[in-house]
Amino acid sequence: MKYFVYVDDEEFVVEIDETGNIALDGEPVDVDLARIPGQPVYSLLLEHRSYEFAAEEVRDGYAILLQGEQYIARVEDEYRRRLMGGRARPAPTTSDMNITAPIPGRIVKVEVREGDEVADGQPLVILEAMKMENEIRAPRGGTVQRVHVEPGQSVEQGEVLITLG
Amino acid sequence: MKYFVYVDDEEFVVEIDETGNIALDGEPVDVDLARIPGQPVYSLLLEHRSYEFAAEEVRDGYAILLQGEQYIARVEDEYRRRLMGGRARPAPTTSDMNITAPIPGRIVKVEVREGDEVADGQPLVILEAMKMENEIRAPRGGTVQRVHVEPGQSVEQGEVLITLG
Amino acid sequence: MFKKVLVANRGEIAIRILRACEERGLKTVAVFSDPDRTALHVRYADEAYHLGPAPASDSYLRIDRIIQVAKEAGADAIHPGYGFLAENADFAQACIDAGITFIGPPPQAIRAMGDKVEARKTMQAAGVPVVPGTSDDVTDAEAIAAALEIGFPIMIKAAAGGGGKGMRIVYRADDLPRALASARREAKAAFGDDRIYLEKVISPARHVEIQVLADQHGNVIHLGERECSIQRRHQKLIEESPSPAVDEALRRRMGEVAVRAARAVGYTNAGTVEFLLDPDGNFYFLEMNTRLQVEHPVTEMVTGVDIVKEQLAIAAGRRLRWKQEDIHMKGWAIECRITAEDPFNNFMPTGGTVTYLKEPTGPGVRVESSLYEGMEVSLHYDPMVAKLIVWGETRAEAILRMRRALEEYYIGGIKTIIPFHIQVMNSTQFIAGHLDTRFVERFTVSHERPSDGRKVAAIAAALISHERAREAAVHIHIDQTTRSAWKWAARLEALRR
Amino acid sequence: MFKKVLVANRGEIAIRILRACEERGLKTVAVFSDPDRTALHVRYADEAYHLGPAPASDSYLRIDRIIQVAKEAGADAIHPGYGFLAENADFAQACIDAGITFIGPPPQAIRAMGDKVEARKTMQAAGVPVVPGTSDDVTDAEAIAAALEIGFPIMIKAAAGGGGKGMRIVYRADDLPRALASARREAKAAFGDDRIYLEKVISPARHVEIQVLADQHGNVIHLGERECSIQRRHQKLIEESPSPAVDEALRRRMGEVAVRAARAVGYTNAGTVEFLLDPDGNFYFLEMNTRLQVEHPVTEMVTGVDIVKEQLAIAAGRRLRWKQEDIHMKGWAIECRITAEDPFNNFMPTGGTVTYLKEPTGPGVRVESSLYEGMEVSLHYDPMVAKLIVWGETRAEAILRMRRALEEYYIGGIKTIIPFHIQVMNSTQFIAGHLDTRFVERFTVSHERPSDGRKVAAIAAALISHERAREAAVHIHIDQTTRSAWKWAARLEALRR
Repeated sequence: MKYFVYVDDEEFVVEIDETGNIALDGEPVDVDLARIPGQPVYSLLLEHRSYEFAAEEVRDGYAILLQGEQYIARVEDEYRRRLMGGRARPAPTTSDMNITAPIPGRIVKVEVREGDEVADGQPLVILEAMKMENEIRAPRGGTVQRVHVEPGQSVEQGEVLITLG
Repeated sequence: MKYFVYVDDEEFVVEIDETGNIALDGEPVDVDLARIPGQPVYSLLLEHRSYEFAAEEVRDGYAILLQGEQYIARVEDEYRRRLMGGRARPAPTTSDMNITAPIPGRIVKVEVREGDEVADGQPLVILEAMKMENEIRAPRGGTVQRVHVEPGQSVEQGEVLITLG
Repeated sequence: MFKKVLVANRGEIAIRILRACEERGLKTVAVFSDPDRTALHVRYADEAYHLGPAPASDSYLRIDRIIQVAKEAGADAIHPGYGFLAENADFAQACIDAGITFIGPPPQAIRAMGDKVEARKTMQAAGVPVVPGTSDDVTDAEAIAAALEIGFPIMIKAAAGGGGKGMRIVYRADDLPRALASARREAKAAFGDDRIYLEKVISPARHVEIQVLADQHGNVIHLGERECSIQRRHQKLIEESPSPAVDEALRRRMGEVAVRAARAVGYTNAGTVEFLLDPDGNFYFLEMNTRLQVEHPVTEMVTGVDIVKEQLAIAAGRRLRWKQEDIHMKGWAIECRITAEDPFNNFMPTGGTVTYLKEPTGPGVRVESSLYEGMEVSLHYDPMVAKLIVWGETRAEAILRMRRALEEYYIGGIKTIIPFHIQVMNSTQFIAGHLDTRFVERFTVSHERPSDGRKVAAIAAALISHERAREAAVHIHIDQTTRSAWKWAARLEALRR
Repeated sequence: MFKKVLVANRGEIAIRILRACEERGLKTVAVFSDPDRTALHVRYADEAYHLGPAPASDSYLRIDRIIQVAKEAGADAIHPGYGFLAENADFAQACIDAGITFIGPPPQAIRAMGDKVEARKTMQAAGVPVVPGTSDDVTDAEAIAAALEIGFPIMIKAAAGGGGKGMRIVYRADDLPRALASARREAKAAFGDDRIYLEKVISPARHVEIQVLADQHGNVIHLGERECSIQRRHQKLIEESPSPAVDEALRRRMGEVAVRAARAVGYTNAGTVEFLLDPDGNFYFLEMNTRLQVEHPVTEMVTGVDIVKEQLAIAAGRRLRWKQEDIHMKGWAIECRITAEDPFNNFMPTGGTVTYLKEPTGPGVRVESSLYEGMEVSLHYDPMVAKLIVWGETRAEAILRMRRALEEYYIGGIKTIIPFHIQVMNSTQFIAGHLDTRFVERFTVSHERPSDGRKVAAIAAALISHERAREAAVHIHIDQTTRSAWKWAARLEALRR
């Protein structure tokens, strides 16, 4: 079975044959995976190099916690790929982007107005949470399409604050 | 609902009414039990005294690991008790007792013969395991009814070695 | 000594104090809010009492309720930990009024150091050097005038402040009005008091503090210094003892001044005098924390003194067992605060359930933690969930050991600042000991991932998917304990070569 | 220094060594048998190689295979840990022959100390006091004759022995033939060599041993003593440093003799000289362990010296960084070995799956452990699964801290000797420091349970049953994270009074 795996926008092809031989991008590799019984934790030996990671199921794949980093690996097998008519890899987003509240809190200040051009890293909103003021900054440059909140308003985690175009 | 619980041959009657009030042997007690999510571990506040224990299901009840000690608590509810026609507490064993191998190993020596009278604590069998010789002693006095093993023989964990009468 | 101690706190510090009591043979009482019912401190104590709902104002800040619980449980002493009621003079007084020993300084010492503006005056009178600045609470207009005189950058501080709340550095006169407004807002929200004052910014400066112990018989000693320059928005992240910038002579001078500061307010119990240290070895009084500090373990590890046990002994009226000359520092200790914050997203606090936990251990490693598997990390309280402390023979060994311990630390389900700490331990600036309070400001968190990480994640995800698919297809429960069959046959061949 | 170190061992000691390498920046290679595929040491190392099936003879004792792995992985040094190949001179030689550094003493030193009878002769010649006894391997008839001359009780020891295997104390002449036969059987099984010898029993005696460090440049120092009198069938259970019976003068005398013993066999690296100490302060050479000891951490905690890192440095040809006068002992350290044995059933080894694990931590606590949740404790290897070590300012504080730490230790799914350790820490004899090697023999493990335990277990079992029944009846999945509703209403009323 062939698996197409996407991690950080990089594609890997992992092939597992019926006798358990494994190939990565066409090259055979020596892999031994063992699960820690009852734990979401695995030990992987790759060409004898030892890796320990925790895995959690997410949509279309797994979140792999490895060496303090979290990797989102989306997995597609060859059947599914054929069904989807080729690569199902998500196209890079160039459309509108919603900036959401990372934690519940209270809006102290809104630093931008609709129509403003903002640069990557520019402060958009000041959110008070856990008794501290937290600056919410633009993750990329763009135009402020819409401001959804106003000072004094309480927001839940995940609530949309600003829409960037 | 009334529960009859047996721990170390001591009987306790625990009554839980519909509003969650709890009585132990007829006396109301202040109890708060909370489970640690995803763990076999509980926190119990009994009259504000804090206990932490791990619980595992066993036949007819639970093994409770508390302060380094394991308690086997057999639980019978009032319906079951009525069905059984009164106390279902097991009668003390006065019948034959099988002495089993606590670990897998090899029999080095059998110290008794059938018909021998043995005292509490007397060595019965020497079992080699983990490169050490382990003496299996009589847990109570009695007569050796049967010897099931002979020197040189390998035994599995739980295999019967001696039957005491 | 006492019979029973109530710990009026939660989290790792509550457990730290409970352990000290346990080791002294004292009975213990924990208190808890709704979300803390299964917290470690509740399970650890001999007794536990419910306080109220999650908000601190309804639980851990309720003086009346805590005193009531102490009476009901028959506790004869209360330890406040840090934060919450630890520097609340009214609470200390309420304990005394209820006939319960408050394990901390007398209320008047808390008050004397609590008003930062008054404290500056007291310290100046006692001959303790303070940072130049406005000596009273000022209006915005006065502040602007004073700032122009002192020069920029300048620091705004809350008169009732502490813990970085209401603090701001301002670099240009233009930014001052906005910063004053924001600082007053934060101070008002945190302390119900929007008075502020200005201080000259000592820059570059190290944050160096002296741990003090004072008994009720007039004996005051210090346990040397801690360097806490690695701060973000005035919240300490990494602390160490000794400081790479302090030699024996400077330690003696700073220690003497700290002891003088403590004496000036009639201090007893454990306390910390914080200083800014400039590159020329000049140091300036910042404030005195009239309580146990988060970072007390680094001092414990180099001096061998158990500070919490000393707090108990002092509060019980015992004399200090040491004279100053008995205190010697051996080796080097570093602490990393483990907070539930995302270092890759501007240190945003994060919540969640702890799904997996593996704590480091082994030689020279100490963990002070509130974490357990299944724990819900609440956004109601401080994001610090644990502390990792290491000791090494030298600073280099301590850094290497900290790196090792951080890499052993697995916390699944929530984001933590562990990756930030690993990057700091690997940074040339930190290793060289070139620290100042703007270290974190200048420090860039790298988003680069290790080269083999993606590859391993891809293989892992494919293999797990494959196994799941096989399980589903044949409807057989595969025993997870048996070894995996995914072994490339060529491996065995390779070994036979 | 080396580039890559192979650790030819398993369990807690493999992890201990891997950590030291990690802190030195060395790459590491682990090896494993079938049941150890997911063991912590495999997951901890940079690389891991499979050795073979479970039996040690097919895996951890396979010299050829281990050397082959070292070559394949490019390891330039091998650390043997303790047990397995640690005192195997042929293995040390095989490493040297393969151009790999053996992190331990030279093969000739291992051989000189390995034959216990030869070692006695060498030590006598070097002026080291030895226990009176037969000076060679003896027949049963000779042994019986010699025993009658030396007097009872008398000790039987295996000439090729170590670790208590093949050892017997015999109190009466009548019991000697049976004991000789049993000892020879055990020695034969353990070492393939049934030679034995007899020694006078020094009784009461303490087991006191001296840790030695020797570099390759002729420098030999000692790190003071450890007392290991708490033994069961010659397996140490509890160790401490310093010994309550050793003062500065005796420490100096014993240390000098230990250094002399090491020099007599051209010893390098870390080693331990074991003595019996009688109540009059006379001490007798028992044997020298030519390897790292299980109990090395207690010495590390009082001296501040990292013994495993010193092993690496010495093996790499470095000079010792200390002279004897630089070594000072501070405070007190105690170690409890955590074995999978049932103290309530004659210390029978037990296996099983670790279903739950909570390790103690906090001030002064160090855990060296191979345990993890989901681990299958194998009966193939030594029953010791972890070690708990504490440090305290005084012996009293160390005991209280050990008690606290033992009570924090939860290991679900397997039986351990933790309850035994708790009882020892609470015993008057241990607290008073009245120790000798027959302490455990005299010690009665109490089967009495705490008075409230049964009551709590009964209530717990009833409530859990009740919840299960309710869940089953209504077919509703009750969220385990929500607080239980079992609260006696009167409690709230009581609080409102």
